[in-house]
Amino acid sequence: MTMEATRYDDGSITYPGHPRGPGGSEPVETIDLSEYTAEIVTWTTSTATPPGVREPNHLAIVEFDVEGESVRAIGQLTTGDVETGDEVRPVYVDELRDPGAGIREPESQAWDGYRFEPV
Amino acid sequence: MTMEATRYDDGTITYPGHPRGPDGAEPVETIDLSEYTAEVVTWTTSTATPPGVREPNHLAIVEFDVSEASDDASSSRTQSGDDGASVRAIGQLTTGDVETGDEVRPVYVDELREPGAGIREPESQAWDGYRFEPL
Amino acid sequence: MERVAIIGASMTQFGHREGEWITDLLAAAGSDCLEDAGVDASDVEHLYVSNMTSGEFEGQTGVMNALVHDIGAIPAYTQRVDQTSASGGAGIYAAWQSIESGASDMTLLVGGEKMTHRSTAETTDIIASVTHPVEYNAGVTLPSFAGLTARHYLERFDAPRESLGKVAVKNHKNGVDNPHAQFRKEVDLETVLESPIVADPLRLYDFCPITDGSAALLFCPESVAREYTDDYAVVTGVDGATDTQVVHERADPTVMDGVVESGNGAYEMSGLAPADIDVAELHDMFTILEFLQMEGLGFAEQGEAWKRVEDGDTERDTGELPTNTSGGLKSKGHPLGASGVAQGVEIYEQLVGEAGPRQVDADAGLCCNVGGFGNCVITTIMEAAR
Amino acid sequence: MGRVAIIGASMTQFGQREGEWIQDLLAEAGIECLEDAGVDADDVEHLYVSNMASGEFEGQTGVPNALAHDLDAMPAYTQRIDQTSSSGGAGIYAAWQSVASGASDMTMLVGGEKMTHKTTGEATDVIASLTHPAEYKHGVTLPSFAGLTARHYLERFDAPRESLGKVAVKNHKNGVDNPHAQFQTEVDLETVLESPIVADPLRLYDFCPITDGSAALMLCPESIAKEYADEYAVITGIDGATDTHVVHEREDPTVMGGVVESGKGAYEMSGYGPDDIDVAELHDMFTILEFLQMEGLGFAEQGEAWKRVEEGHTERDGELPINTSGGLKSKGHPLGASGVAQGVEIYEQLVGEAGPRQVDADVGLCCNVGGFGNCVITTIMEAAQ
Repeated sequence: MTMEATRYDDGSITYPGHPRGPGGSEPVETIDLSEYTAEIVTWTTSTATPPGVREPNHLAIVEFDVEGESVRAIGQLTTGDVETGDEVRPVYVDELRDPGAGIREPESQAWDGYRFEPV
Repeated sequence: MTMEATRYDDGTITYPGHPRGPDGAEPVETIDLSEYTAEVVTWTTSTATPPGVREPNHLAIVEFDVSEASDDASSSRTQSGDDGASVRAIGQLTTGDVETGDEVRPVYVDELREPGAGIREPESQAWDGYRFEPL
Repeated sequence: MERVAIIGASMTQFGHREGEWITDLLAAAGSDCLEDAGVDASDVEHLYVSNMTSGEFEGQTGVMNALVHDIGAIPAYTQRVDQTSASGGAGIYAAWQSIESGASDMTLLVGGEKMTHRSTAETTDIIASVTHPVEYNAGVTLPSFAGLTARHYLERFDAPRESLGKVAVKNHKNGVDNPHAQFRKEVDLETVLESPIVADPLRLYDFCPITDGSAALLFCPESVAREYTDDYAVVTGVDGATDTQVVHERADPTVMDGVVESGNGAYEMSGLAPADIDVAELHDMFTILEFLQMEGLGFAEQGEAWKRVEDGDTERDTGELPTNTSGGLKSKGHPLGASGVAQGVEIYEQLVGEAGPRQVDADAGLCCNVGGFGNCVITTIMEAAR
Repeated sequence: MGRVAIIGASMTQFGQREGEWIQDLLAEAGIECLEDAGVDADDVEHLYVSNMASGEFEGQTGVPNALAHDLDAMPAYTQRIDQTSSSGGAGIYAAWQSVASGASDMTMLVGGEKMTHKTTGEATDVIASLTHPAEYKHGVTLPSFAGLTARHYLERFDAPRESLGKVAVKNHKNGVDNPHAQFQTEVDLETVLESPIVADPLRLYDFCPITDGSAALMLCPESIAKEYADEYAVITGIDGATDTHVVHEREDPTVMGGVVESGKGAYEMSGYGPDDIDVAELHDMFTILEFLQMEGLGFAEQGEAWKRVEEGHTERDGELPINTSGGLKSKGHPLGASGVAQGVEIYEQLVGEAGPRQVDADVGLCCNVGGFGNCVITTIMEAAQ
């Protein structure tokens, strides 16, 4: 398992990847963000969670620095005990939420992924 | 339980009822179709049925003649033409052994299909109703 | 006011698209269409997505916003157009309005649906969710409406059961030459007539399949079109109309008012008449629907469409009015939101001479896209321009 | 080209409408709007229905066709407009296009949603179904986006938590005078700040409720409007724009590109600037959104909307009254109805039918936000006679 971001031909990187990047640029390669650490841009603890989601659900938007190019991601936190600016690293989790409990077709997407853990 | 059709202020009748009838007419009363017989306009036996529906599912479009009810309903009778005296319905048949033109009568059924098995919110509508049985 | 032109078209492979989901399908057709037209994503001002039920099928909503992001078209205005099975045709109307009103000078329309991951019963149920509670309670499905109507038509007009089968045979034959069609094989009349009963008197081959796929068209004012291409099509007539939600409340079970009214509107706007149409795509979700549309659009008198089919008038290479040269929904498949757009793609390709082995000689084409069982209908007339 | 006028409006009671379903709600608002405008159903040429999720909530699709039948408006052309929470605003844009293009001379727009029969978790999930798979799998919800953005805003601009609470207090106060609002009760700042946490730092009273309801508007060319009404409103500016589907990919979490772009488009078309707006309805699904829209639409500099709220600038008797209807916060937020209901409020303000909520206004604006700023429509209307 990797945490794949996509680099486009104009040098920009997004997570997740899209068929076309910012300004219509074409994807050229993927980058595994799980090998990097990131900084918390902002975070929240959500207490009104949908079916199949842990309660409370700690979430953060984090920013990775990939050779000078910054790329943001959103994801669960391993703990609610964080501050904006904290450094975190991705840790792999088998199942981030119960695939069949919500409205989304279970087959239509992946359910494993990464939580962010303070370093 | 009744099989409620709606009569509008221009004498027309529809099953089911709507907030406004043909030509924007306002509803004035309901008529219980379960007390009438009807004639099969067309019918089919559906073998590819959705979740919670019996398989095969015999279905018919039938036409009721409720001119008698129109006579009784003096209030709106004046505007009621011949067209207003007939009303169509769709529903399950008790059997697939029918022909177009057969006479049928409504018979009450607790549950026409299983609520909760299909996409429709169970609370949002009724699940009992009438099947049509050849006379 | 300036006319509205179509300068590009695309469709994905229709069929069972394992592992590809609604946002994937939409993005594929969207990007292909921009390439076909030679237009940059950043030049798209409005983007309409025709889709009936991405939420019900997949639990993925907001697909129009996903598409804008996925093809790099931010901040283009976007909206989802839903008119059930006629969502694609409604999308053509919305795109036309966006140009004609001056709101947009470059509008991309992408229609799509992802369906095949569901069972036939589940899919039938999702589509049957258009029905009134009274109909839904009886377990009414769209195929059962087709059975009810076909029996009535055959009995009333003394039409042979074989005539319906011939619609399926013809459309399958046309589909052989459509590389994007779900089925590219001929079927013979015997196979159609001996296939399993689905809704008596209709059998499996009277029905279109369940399909994943996407299709796209690019619209702009005619003056802008000339900057991009010499050959393009112009939408000269488009109109939509509704009929009752409750199907049995219609005065005549064989007349679809939505077809008649939208056809009248499109003819009037274009100044053309049924006799002026050189090629037509009709919504053959069920074989009986091809008859009802031929009659509603004035291609045949009431109760006589079956004779024109028997006479070969609607055949591709020998007929007077080739109908469903694409293979129709019958062989091409019917991804709900994509179908009306794909009809437009076929007429566009016929008019600009890009239909390959399916090419017929045509200056004016018509498509008729039917939602529900005639509940909502859009008729579009296009003409070649150069 | 002639201008597009609004000649009638209606909204149903918003709230928990026990035993009434999407078709019932749409028909109720539709019939009232026809009556308000004095237009026969026969004269309606196009009928648009703004609705996000009748299939997901209720298993009832094809609601535009049901409405056309229920109003006996056949064979009027009809179509469903979905742009998630901004379906109503998108409906105004579609209705405007239908008239401006000449396709229709009488267009009715009805927006509605039936939601309260689902649990909060289920309703939250239906709305969160608009998120990208990479967001959805983490259990991201719209309220959690609001929490993330609010924390960032407060920390970055050194804004007091209380300023967000004051948006809720103001909008509840306005809602007291709206007979169709779900909540017609004032709340004090202490109640807001001590209500249960929903998405830290935001609390229950920072969020709009889950609501059933419907609202409608009638549009036609200005030349025809004069046959029906002496006083009407005219849409002089309207535009829509999108931002990223994946929310964290935006450059600045406090800037909603869709708000900025759609606002620019609407201002340019109308010839007005932010200073010309006399009354505004903003999409306060979450209190923080009122700040972001004020800034995106030029009513405040970036990071300073909270100050204008603190100064009372947006109170009903302030310089720019915002959400005189009570906003989504107290009026409720039936997804597809909300953008239409914003239009209803601005229309009523401009034609002088807002009753106890009436302010002095010649030009009004509404901003309807879909997703978390994913799709946005801004509409500018002005009074005409």
